[in-house]
Amino acid sequence: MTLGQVPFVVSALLVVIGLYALLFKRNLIKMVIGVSIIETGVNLFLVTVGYRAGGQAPIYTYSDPTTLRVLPTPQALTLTSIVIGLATTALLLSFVVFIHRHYQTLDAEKIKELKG
Amino acid sequence: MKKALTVAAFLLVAAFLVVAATTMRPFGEPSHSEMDDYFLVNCQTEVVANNVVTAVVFDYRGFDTLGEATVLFAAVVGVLALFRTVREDER
Amino acid sequence: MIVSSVAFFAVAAVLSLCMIISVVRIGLGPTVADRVVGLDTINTMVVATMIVLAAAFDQVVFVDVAIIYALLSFVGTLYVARYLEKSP
Amino acid sequence: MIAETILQIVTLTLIICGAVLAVTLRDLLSSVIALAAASLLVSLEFYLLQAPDVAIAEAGIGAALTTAIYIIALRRTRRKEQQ
Amino acid sequence: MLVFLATSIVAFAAYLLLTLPSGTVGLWSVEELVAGAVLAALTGLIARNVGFPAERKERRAMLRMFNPLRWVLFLVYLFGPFLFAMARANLDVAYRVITGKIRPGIVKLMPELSTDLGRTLMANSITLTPGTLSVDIDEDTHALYVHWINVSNTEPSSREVCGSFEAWARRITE
Amino acid sequence: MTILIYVLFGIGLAASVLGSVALVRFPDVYTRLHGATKCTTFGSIFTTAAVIVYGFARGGAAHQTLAIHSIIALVALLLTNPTGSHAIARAAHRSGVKPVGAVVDRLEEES
Amino acid sequence: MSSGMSVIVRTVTRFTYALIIVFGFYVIMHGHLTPGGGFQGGAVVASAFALALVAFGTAGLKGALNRHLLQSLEEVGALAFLGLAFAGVGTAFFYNILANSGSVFGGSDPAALASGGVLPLMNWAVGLKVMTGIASILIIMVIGARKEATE
Amino acid sequence: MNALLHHAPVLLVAVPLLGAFAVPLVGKLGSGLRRFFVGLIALLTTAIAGYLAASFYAAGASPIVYVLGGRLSLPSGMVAPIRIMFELDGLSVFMMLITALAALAAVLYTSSFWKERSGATLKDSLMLLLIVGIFGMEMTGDLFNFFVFLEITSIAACSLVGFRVWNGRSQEAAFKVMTLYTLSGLFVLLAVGLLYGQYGGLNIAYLATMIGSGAALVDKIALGLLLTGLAMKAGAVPMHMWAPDAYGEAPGAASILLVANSQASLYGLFRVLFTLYGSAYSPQSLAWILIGLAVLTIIVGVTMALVQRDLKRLIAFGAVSQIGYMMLAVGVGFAAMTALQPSDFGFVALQGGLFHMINDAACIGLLFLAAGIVIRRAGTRDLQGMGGIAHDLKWTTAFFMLGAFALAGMPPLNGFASKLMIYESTFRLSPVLAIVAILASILLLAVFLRAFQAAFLGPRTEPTDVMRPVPISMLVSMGLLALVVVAFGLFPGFFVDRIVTPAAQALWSGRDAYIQAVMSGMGG
Repeated sequence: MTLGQVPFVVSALLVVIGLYALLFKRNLIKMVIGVSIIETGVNLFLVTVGYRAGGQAPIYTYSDPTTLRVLPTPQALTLTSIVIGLATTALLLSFVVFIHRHYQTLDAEKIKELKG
Repeated sequence: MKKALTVAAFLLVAAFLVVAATTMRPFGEPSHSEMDDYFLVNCQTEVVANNVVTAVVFDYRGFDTLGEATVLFAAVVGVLALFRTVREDER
Repeated sequence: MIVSSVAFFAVAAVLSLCMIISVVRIGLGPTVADRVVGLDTINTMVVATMIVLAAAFDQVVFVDVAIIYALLSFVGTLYVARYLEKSP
Repeated sequence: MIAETILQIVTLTLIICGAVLAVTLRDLLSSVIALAAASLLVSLEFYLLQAPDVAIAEAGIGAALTTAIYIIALRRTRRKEQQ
Repeated sequence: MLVFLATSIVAFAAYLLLTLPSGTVGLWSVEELVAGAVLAALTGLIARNVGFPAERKERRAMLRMFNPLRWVLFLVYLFGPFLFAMARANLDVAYRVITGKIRPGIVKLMPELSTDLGRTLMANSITLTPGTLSVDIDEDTHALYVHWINVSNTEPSSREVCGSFEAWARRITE
Repeated sequence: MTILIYVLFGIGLAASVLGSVALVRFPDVYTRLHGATKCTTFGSIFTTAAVIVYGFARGGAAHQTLAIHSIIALVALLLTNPTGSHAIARAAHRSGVKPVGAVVDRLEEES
Repeated sequence: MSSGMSVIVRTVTRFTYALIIVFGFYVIMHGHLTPGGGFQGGAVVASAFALALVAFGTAGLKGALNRHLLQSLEEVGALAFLGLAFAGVGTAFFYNILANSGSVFGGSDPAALASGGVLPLMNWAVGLKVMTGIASILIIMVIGARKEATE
Repeated sequence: MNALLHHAPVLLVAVPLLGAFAVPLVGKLGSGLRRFFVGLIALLTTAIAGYLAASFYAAGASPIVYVLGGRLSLPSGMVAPIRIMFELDGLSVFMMLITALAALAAVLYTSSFWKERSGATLKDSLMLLLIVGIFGMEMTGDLFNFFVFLEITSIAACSLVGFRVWNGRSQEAAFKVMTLYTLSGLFVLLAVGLLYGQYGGLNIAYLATMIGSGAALVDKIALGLLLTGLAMKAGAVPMHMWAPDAYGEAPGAASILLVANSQASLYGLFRVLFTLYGSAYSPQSLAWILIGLAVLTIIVGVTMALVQRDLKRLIAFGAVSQIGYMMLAVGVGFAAMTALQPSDFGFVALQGGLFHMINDAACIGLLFLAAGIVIRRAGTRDLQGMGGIAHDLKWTTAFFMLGAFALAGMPPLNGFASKLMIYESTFRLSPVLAIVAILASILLLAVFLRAFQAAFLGPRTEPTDVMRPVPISMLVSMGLLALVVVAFGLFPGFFVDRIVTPAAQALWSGRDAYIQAVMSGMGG
C-alpha cells in the first residue's frame, strides 16, 4: 500500500480551495483565510517534495548516523516560507481592520472601489 | 460575463494544478539531489552542527534567512505605520 | 526492541481515526463552542499521537514538538474562548 | 507500514476537510477554528514527513499566533459573513 | 527580588529537566549549566511581573509552594486519590456514553480555600475528572459553579461532587 | 514490561475512543466537554505513560531523554488542558449556550 | 482586551508563562542540536507574550511588556544578524568564521552545546528579532483595536 | 580585483538593509539626523551601483558571480552549486542602474517635505526595504532567493500603498495589491518547489542546464506558474487592475519605486523566459501569448487613461500601457529569436524594449513626482478642481510637460528614441501591431495634453495649501530625472551602445555565458 501522488494532490487541492475562497468569497477575512490556505498548501508541497521514503529527520542528535535521511533543503525553504506567511497574514488583517474602520463593512461587493 | 470568466480561469488553474501534482515523481522518491547529499554528509564537519536544517537555514542558505528576517521587519514596520497616530492637520 | 514500532504506529493510527470524529464535530457545530471543543480534542489527540510517533520513529528529539504543541495549542484555545466570552 | 499509510491518508483527508470547512462555514469565528484545526493537522503531517523543525514552526505560528492575529482582527470587525 | 529569584529557580529547574542526561557534571555538562543559569536569569527578568500576582497574600501562597514537602504531597495526591477518582469517573462516563443516561446541571460549590492557588488546583482537578466541569468562578464570593453530569442533589456539598479534592487542595497549598 | 506497555496502550486507546464517541453521543457543549476533553486527556496520560515506561525500559541516554521529555509533555498537557476546558465552558455559558436538559442551573439563576 | 480572563486561567498562566518562555529559550539555545532554532523559539516566546496578553489583558500587563522597548530590541536583533553576516566578509558575506575555530562556539564535537560556529549566535539574533517582532505586531494590533473601540 | 569591487554586489543589498534596520533607531535621535542618514545611505547605494556598473562595463560585460558564505569551487565530482549566489550579467546591471536612479530620486524627493509628517521614520525604512528587495531581485542567481526578495518588495510596497491611513481607498488598494502580490509570490514558490523536486537544485544557472537537457511536463507547468505569477506582479492585462490603485494611492515618492518594482518583476519574467528556459525550449506560441498580452495591456492602459479624472490614476494607467510596450518589444524579440531563422530585428526590438524601461522609469517617475507637488498644491486629485498651477510652479510645470511629452514619444526626448526602435522592429514582424502601438501612443499624447491643460493652464485658482516654495531637494530630484529624459533623448546612440546593448545581448545570446559563469567554477 503506497501513497503514490496523494500528498501532492492534497497540496494542490489546498491551493485550489484557497483560490476558490479568494475568488468567490465576498468577505475580506474569508479572502485572507484563502490566502492562508494557499500558503499552507504550498508549504505542504515543499515538505512533501523533500521526503525520502524510509528516511529519518536530518538531525543527528541521538540518532544512528548511517541511516537514510530526508532532504533538508525543502524544510529550510518551508521555514522561511512559514514566517513570510505569518508576516503577510498580519499585514493583510491590519488592512482589513482599517477597511472596516472606514467602511463599516467587510463585503467586497459593497466596497465599490474594491471591484477594480 | 466577468463572473463566467472568473469561473473559467479558476477551473483552468485548478485543473492545471491537479495535473501538475499528478505528474510529479511518486511520493517518497525525490530526485537525486547532490546539494542535499552534500549538506547531509558535510554538515557535521563543516558547520559542526547536528541539526542539518538549522545548518542549512543559517549557514548554507543564510542569505534567505536574512531576507526572511527582513520580511518580518517590513511587516512590523508596516503594521506600525498603519496603526500610528496621525495628526489631524495632515489628513 | 521490547515493543515493535508497528504497535506504536497502530496506536497512532487508531488515535488518528478518533480525530475524524472531532473534525466532524467542527463541521457540524451547532454552536461555536462545540467547534472549539472539537479543536481542543484534536489538540489532545495530536499531542498523544506525536509522543507515540516519537517512540515509533525512534527519534528522541521529536518529543520537543509535542511539548511545544501541548503548550501552545492552549494559547489558541484561550483566544477563541475569550472572543466568544466577550461577544455573544 | 500499513498503519503508517492509514495515518498519512487520514491526516491528509482531515487537512482537506479542515480547509473546506474553513472556506465554507458562514460564521467567521468557526472558519478561524477550522483553519486552526487544519493548521494543527498540517503540523502533524510535517511531523509524519520527518520535518520536526517545520512542525514546530507550524505549531507555534499556525496554531497559536495566526489564530491570535485572526481573533484580534475579528474583534473589531463583524463576525457573520454577509451573503 | 525574591520574586525574580523564585521565577529564575523554577526556570532553571525546568531547563535542567529538559537537558537532563547531557554530560559529566552530575548529570549535566558545564555548558548546559552555564547556559541554563543565564537563560533562567533572563526568564526571571521577563516573567517576574507576570509570574507572580500583585497581592501579598497570593504571592506568599505561591512562594509557599517552594517547600519540597508540598511537592511530595502534590505527587502523592496526583498518583493516589486523583488518579483513582479519575479512573473511576472515566468508567462512570463510559457507562453514560454507552447508555446515554445523563442528568446534567450546574451546581454551586463554596470551597473553603483561602488562596487562588488552592482554588485553581481544586477547579482543575474537578475539570480533569470526567463528569464534573468547573464552568465559572466568582471573583468575589469565590463560589465555584460546576457542571455535573449526574446531579443527585441540587445543593450538594463539595464531598459529593468531587470527593476529597478540597481537602487535598487545602493540604497542599495552605 | 512489554505487557505493561500494551496494557497502558489499551487503557489509553479505550479512553480516547470513548471520548471521541462521547463527542457525537452527548447533546450539548458541556456534556461533550466531559466526554471529549477529559476522556481524551485520560487516554493521553496512559499512552504517554506507555511511552515513558518504554523509554525507561529501553535505557540509555537517548531513551531516557525520550521518557523525560514525555513527562514534560504530560505535565504541560495536564496543566493546560483543564484550563482550556474551563475557558471553553465559561465562554460557552457567557455566550448564551444553555445546558440541554439541565436539572438545575445555579449559575443562570444567580447572575 | 483590557481586562483579563477568569482567575483559574490567570493562575495557570503564571506557571505556563515562565514554562513557555524557558522552553522557547531552550529551543533557541539548542537550535543546532535539536529541532528548532531562532524562528521556532522566537515564535514560542512570542506565543508566551500572546498568552499573557489574552489572560491578563492589556490593563493587567502594565509595564510587563513595553512596546517601545520591544521595537528597539527588534531592530537590535536585526542589526545583530546583519552584523554577524558582515563578520565573515573577510572571506565572503555569511562566511561562518567561528566554526571549528576553537573559540566560544567553535568546538568540533557536533553533539555538544558549544558547537556550530556562528549558528547559535545567529539563532539568538533571529530569535530576539522574531519574538520581539511578533510580540510588537500583536501588541500594536490589540492596542490599535482598543483605540478604535473608544473612538 | 580589489575588495570593494569584489563585495560590491552584496554591499548593494546590505547597505540599504543596514539603513532600513537602523533608521528607526536613528530616528529617535532627531528628524534632521535621520534625513541625513537616509540621504547618505541612498547616495552610498547609488555610488556603489555606479562604481559596480562602471567596472562591469569596463571589464567587457562578462558576468560577475558572488557566492555568499564561501567560494564557488566545490569538491570534485559535484555539479550543483550549494550556496546562494549573486550573478550579474548585462541585464542585471542595467536593471540595477534603473533602480539606483529611481531610488536616488525617491529618497531625495521624500527627504524634505513641506513639513514633518507622522510616520516619516517608518516611511523611510519601508522605502529602503523596497529598494533592498528590488536590488535583490535583480541580482540574485538563486530562484528561492528571488522569491524571498519578491516577498520583501511585496510587503514593503503594500505598506507604502496603505500608508495614508486616513484614506479608506488607500487601504482597499493596499489590500488588493497585497492579495495579488502574495498570490503571485506563492505561484512563484510553487514553481520553485516543482523545479526543485525535478532537478534537486535552486540555482538559476544550474536549473537552466538541467532544463536545457530535457523538457518534461513539469518544466512546462513550472514555466506557466512563473509566467503567471510574474506577469501578475508586473501589472500585465488580466491582472492589471491593482496597478492604478497602487500607483494612485501611494505617496508620491513611493510611486516611482513601485514602477521600479513592476519593472523588476518584468525583469524576472525575462530572466525566466530567456535564461532559465531559453530559446531552445520555449515554443514560439509563448512569444505570441506575450505579444497578445502586451497589445491588450497597451490598449487597456491607454483607453482607461482616457476616461480618468483623477490625475494620479491617469498617470498610473499611462504606466500600465508602458509596461505593455516593454512586453511587446521583448515578445517581438522572443518571437524573432525562437523563429527558425533568427533575424536581427529581434535584437533591435530587445534593445528598444530595454531602453524603454529606463526611459519609462524616468518619465513616469517625473510625472508622479510632479503630480505629487501639484496635488499637494491644489488640494485635490480631481482634474476638474485644478487649474492654473502653471502660474505658481514654473519648474514643476516644465518637468511635467517634459515627462508627458517624453512618455508619449515626442521626437527630441527619450521616449521617442526607444519607441522608434520598438515600432521599427514590430513593423517587421507584423505591421498591424506597429500601427496599434503608434495609435496608442498618439492617444496617450492626447490624454496627457488634456491633463496638462486641465491642471496647469487656465485661470489661477486659490491654492488650499499655504504658499510655500517647492523645496530644493524635490526640484533636484525631478531635475535628475529630467536630465535623464533629455540626455537619453539627445544622445540615444551613446547610451544604447554603452548600457542597453550589453543588456540586450544578455537576453539575445547571453544564456551560455550566464550558465558558464557559474558552472565552470564547479567540479574543479
